[in-house]
Amino acid sequence: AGHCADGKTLTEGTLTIATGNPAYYPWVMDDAPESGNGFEAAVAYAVAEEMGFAADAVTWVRSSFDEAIQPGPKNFDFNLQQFSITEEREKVVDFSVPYYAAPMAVLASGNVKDTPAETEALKGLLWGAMGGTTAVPMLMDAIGPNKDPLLYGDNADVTAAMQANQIDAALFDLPTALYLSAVVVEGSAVIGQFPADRSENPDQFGMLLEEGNALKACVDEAIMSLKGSGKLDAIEAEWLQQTTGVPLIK
Amino acid sequence: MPKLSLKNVVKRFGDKTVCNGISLDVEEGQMVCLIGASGGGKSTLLRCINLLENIEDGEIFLDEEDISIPGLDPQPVRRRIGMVFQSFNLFPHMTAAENVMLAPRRVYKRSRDDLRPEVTDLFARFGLAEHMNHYPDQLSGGQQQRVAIVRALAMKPEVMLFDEITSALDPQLVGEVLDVLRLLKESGMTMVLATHEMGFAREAADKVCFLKDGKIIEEGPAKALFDTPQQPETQAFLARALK
Amino acid sequence: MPKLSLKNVVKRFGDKTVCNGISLDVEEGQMVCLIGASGGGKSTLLRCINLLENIEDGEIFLDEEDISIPGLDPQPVRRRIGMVFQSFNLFPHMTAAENVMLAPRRVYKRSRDDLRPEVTDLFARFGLAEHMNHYPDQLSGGQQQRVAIVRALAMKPEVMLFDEITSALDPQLVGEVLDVLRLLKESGMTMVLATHEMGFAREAADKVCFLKDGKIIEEGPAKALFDTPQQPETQAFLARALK
Amino acid sequence: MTDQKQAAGKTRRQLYEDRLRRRSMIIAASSTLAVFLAVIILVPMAPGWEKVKASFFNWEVFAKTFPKLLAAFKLDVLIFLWSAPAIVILGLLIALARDVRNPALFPLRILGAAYTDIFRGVPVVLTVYLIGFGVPGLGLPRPWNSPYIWGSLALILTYAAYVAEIFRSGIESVHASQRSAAQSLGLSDADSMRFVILPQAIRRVVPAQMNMFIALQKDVALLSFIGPVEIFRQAGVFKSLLANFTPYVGAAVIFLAVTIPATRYADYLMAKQNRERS
Amino acid sequence: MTDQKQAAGKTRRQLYEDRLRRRSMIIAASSTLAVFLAVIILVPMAPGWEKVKASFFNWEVFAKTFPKLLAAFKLDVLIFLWSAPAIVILGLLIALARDVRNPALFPLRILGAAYTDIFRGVPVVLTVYLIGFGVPGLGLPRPWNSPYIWGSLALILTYAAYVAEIFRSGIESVHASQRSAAQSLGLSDADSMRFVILPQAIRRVVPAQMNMFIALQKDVALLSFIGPVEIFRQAGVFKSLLANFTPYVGAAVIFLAVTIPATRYADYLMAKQNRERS
Ligand SMILES: Nc1ncnc2c1ncn2[C@@H]1O[C@H](COP(=O)(O)OP(=O)(O)OP(=O)(O)O)[C@@H](O)[C@H]1O
Ligand SMILES: Nc1ncnc2c1ncn2[C@@H]1O[C@H](COP(=O)(O)OP(=O)(O)OP(=O)(O)O)[C@@H](O)[C@H]1O
Ligand SMILES: [Mg+2]
Ligand SMILES: [Mg+2]
Repeated sequence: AGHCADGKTLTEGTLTIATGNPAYYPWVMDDAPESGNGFEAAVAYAVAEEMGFAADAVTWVRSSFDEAIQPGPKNFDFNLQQFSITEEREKVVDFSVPYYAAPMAVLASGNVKDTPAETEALKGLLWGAMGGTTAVPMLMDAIGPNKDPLLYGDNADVTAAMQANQIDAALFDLPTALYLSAVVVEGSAVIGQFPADRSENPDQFGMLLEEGNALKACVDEAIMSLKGSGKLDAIEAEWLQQTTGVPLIK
Repeated sequence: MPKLSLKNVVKRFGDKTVCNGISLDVEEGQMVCLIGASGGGKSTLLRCINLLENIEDGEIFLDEEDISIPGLDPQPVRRRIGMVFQSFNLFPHMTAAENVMLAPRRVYKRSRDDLRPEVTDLFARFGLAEHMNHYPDQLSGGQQQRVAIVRALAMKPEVMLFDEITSALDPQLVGEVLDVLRLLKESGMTMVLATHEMGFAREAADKVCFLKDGKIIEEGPAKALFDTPQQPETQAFLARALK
Repeated sequence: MPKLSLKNVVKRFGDKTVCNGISLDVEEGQMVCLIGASGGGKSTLLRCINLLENIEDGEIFLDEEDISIPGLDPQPVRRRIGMVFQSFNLFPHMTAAENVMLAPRRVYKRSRDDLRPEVTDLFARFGLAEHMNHYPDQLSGGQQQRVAIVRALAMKPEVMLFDEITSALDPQLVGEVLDVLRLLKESGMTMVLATHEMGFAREAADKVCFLKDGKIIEEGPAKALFDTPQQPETQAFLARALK
Repeated sequence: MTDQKQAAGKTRRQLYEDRLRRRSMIIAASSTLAVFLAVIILVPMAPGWEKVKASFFNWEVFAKTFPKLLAAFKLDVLIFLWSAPAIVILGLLIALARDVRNPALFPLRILGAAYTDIFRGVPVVLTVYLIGFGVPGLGLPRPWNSPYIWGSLALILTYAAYVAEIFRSGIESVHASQRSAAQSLGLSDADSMRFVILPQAIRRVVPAQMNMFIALQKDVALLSFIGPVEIFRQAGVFKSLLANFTPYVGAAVIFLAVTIPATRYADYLMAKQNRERS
Repeated sequence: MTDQKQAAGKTRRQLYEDRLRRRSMIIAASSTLAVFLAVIILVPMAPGWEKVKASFFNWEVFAKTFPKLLAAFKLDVLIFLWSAPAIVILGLLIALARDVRNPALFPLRILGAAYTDIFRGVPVVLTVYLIGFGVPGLGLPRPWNSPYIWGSLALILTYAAYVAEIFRSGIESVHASQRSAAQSLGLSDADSMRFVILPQAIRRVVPAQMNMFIALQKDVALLSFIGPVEIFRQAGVFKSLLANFTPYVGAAVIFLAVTIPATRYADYLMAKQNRERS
């Protein structure tokens, strides 16, 4: 570390980190990133430390997806809220190297939780997904449902639709799917996951920075260093559930 | 047996008593004229007879049947009583002919084709033959008023109420319209007029009532009332009006 | 030198020629009456004089100044010409007094307090003293018309145009209003009236013009025109109107 | 009849109206009760009621989120308070531009028409994004690129188009003879408009404008797309976080508490004015 | 003057009007051009223009997303087409309920007032969630729990409240003497309303209702909260995936292509009717 970030942050001497409003379990616990609890909160503090910022030199702000991608200056140094790195997004903003590779998983409602984890069987279900995420192209490419999927604004709406029996299944990143199945949607189950290498664009989460931000090199360096030291794996092990029990989709 | 009979009719708007105990008998085929200064209550009284206003007290009889019973369905009564208003109240979104045919069509369920000959005839009688398909805004005041009369007559009422129907007409047309009233009278129509045409009232009316402040101050045969008014108010009014 | 002079005025609405080359001179202090059947173009002619309508052709002179030049600012002219309409056109959202004071306040920048004495006086002269603070909807037709006259007079115009201002009044008030017109005439006001009051026209007018289909068919001193009309149309009209 | 009147000290009409009033009270009370009971008894019998109740009418969630919603509502009120006057003024100007009769000012009419067409036609979201993100993105320095400023401007521009259209319909509904009467008195066009036409036009369109302002009050929420956390965004955050729709019910309660008294008061004022003038 | 007329074969008014027309054309053309040039020249000089252009007016993105947006727009059209008639009918019924004069039917008036107050006051989002998720959540079987059905119902219920209020203002603006005239002919109250009052009332509120229906067309987007992928959701998905706001511009183009001709045509119809009748 050292003084890589000197003069490159929004406010000298502090690191301004953005997350979603709200920030979801298990990425941030209790919508309180300041606590450092939750996977992304912990990663953020670890990265900050690598970059030479003490915990009290970190300021949290909230941002919506739209604010993150608007043209013009940003009010954060970097932003992490499960942004998937895609080619198109790279044209507008910068991403750090990935800090997590999330497999996509199928959350199925109680009525259909016995559906086999096979593409053919999954095609026949009524599908839902969160509109603004990479789950949508994934769903269309990898499963190609017979009926047009319904798309929603956030997790809560998807799960409400599932509870109202308007959809049978929905695609989420695996940690979210596990959480929703265990806590939110009664009787549901995670019936399968796509191996990370299954699609052409494996879903990898990166930290989002303003296009051309000089800080990118420092952030990348910090993440690489966390990866190298095994700290990142340790954080993942602490905050994200074991994901090995979910069958792979054939 | 009077065709129309008012007994002690009282009408208030809020605190203001506009008809203050009016009694009046109109025999079949009679023409009764209401005269009096502006605000005397003539228009209001006609509206009460047509059940457009609920009276507070008193009774109104048509053919000895009490039509002022609270809660009575007013529509069958209104069909038997035609009314032409001071301001014309034509329906601006319909042509003259549609204005006239609407009520017979809806109330008597007659078709347009069925009605057309007699309506055309009525229009012709009132010098409106070429205006059947004009909208009210395209007609002069005089023409509008004549359409309003035709509209009321098309319902074949037993009693007609006229509220200063000549006040917006030019003298030429006043003559024509008064001629029509004479004709109507000869055909036996029972009529009540609120009017400022003293000359006509004197010549054609069977009975004239002088209204002031919601009361009939004096009533009597036209000639008698005009020539030898008894009440000082009547004398004062006639002195001004006839000068 | 006529106060007001029309030369060959032409006014069309679309294809319809409503004034078809009208020429007329009104001398200072003269009262000119326009008579004629409904639709003859009387109201339209008055509106043209007040520049409420653009004329297609011809000229209008006020004190020898051409007021019909296209593009001329009409407001200074309109201030010098008062107009009272057939239908009253009072402003329904203002009391009678506010109706009257609006134009002097805005045009001559006079304050309400400054105006009050003379407005009160005008109201009193027209028997409206108790109605100054009533809204038009609270007034009878006759009262509304008198307020409209007061409103025009409050601007102290040099010429007054009256468009059948008595047609909605009861006979008692017609007399009063005509008295006021006589007074105005005595005070030297130049006036043009469209009227159906043949009796009044004959007695008070200096000149009478008979309009038909947008043309002045005949004009002349009142007595002469009424007693010995020259044109057959005039004779026919007067025969009906005076009967 | 007359004896009856004497007996009761009331005319038969009064008696009739008393009876009618009593009957209608009974009908009102019993029908309301019936509907009420039906909802109260039948809905909870549905198999999913417990779940729906937990999702939408969760007292615990309500109590927890309500204070924060109320705090967020302040921002709505502020934005409304500074936008509404601007909307009225701009809307009025556009309506006046569309009413211009001088042929030399014809371009103004065209501009007015183009304005209303475009700003009503373009979705508000786009206007909010384009002005709220686009204009600051052109490179404005810090205090001037605030989403509050540009977001409000987007709302103002959009709603002014709707409001202008309503004003225009009001102006056109005032009969031409009123304009004639004003002009014949020598009033300028501006004075005729200001003192004669507009007061009548505005009175006629009050209900339609109330409609617009109630809608505006709720569309203030669109500003949340570009950042400001107002009551809807706050409710949305709670909804996402708690996976529960009750916060929206809380927001609805707050809105109703404002809009119902406002509309009732406007109705009352209108009725009073009408009574006074006739 | 008269020679001049002879010379040109035109009256001086015609000459004047020709001149005026020419002048106003020049003013129109030059002022439009000036504004246009100012925008075209000045905006691109802003430091951030390139970025804003890439975010909002990206031709590549536009071309790629437009066909899909157009396809999604079909759903908007469908929802609009089945909701609009229902809204008009329900709105009219509520307006009529609020106009009832029979004291025995007084409860109907109260109900009508309560309906408009509540459905205008409650945010549409809540109505959409409550009816779109809540009602199916009560336990309806598959084809009957569709978000299309219940979402549309939520829209219908909400907009009917706004539309009813506009109808009511129209009905009240028809002068009482028209009702008197109709009644004096012996027409029933229903016929008076249907043939005399309503035709006049509806004509007067056409511009205000146009306003509402343009707004409705855009609020169909609210249905996307509960699943249906209409044009706004589609634009939002593209926005997220491509990190670019251009798809919203595409959506705006589609909306303008529909609303501008529609409003122009409505204006034209109104003007034609007015001309014909006077
Ligand atoms: N709806 C109403 N509410 C309150 N007062 C009213 C109403 N209708 C009429 N009045 C009042 O009742 C009185 C009588 O009015 P009405 O129109 O019957 O008189 P009128 O004799 O017909 O006068 P005119 O010759 O001017 O027509 C007037 O003072 C008027 O102000
Ligand atoms: N704005 C207008 N557009 C088209 N035609 C009009 C307009 N104003 C008046 N007219 C027509 O011009 C003719 C003359 O109308 P005007 O009102 O001047 O007659 P008038 O002599 O005043 O009749 P009345 O005695 O009925 O008032 C009528 O045929 C009328 O239909
Ligand atoms: Mg009367
Ligand atoms: Mg006239």
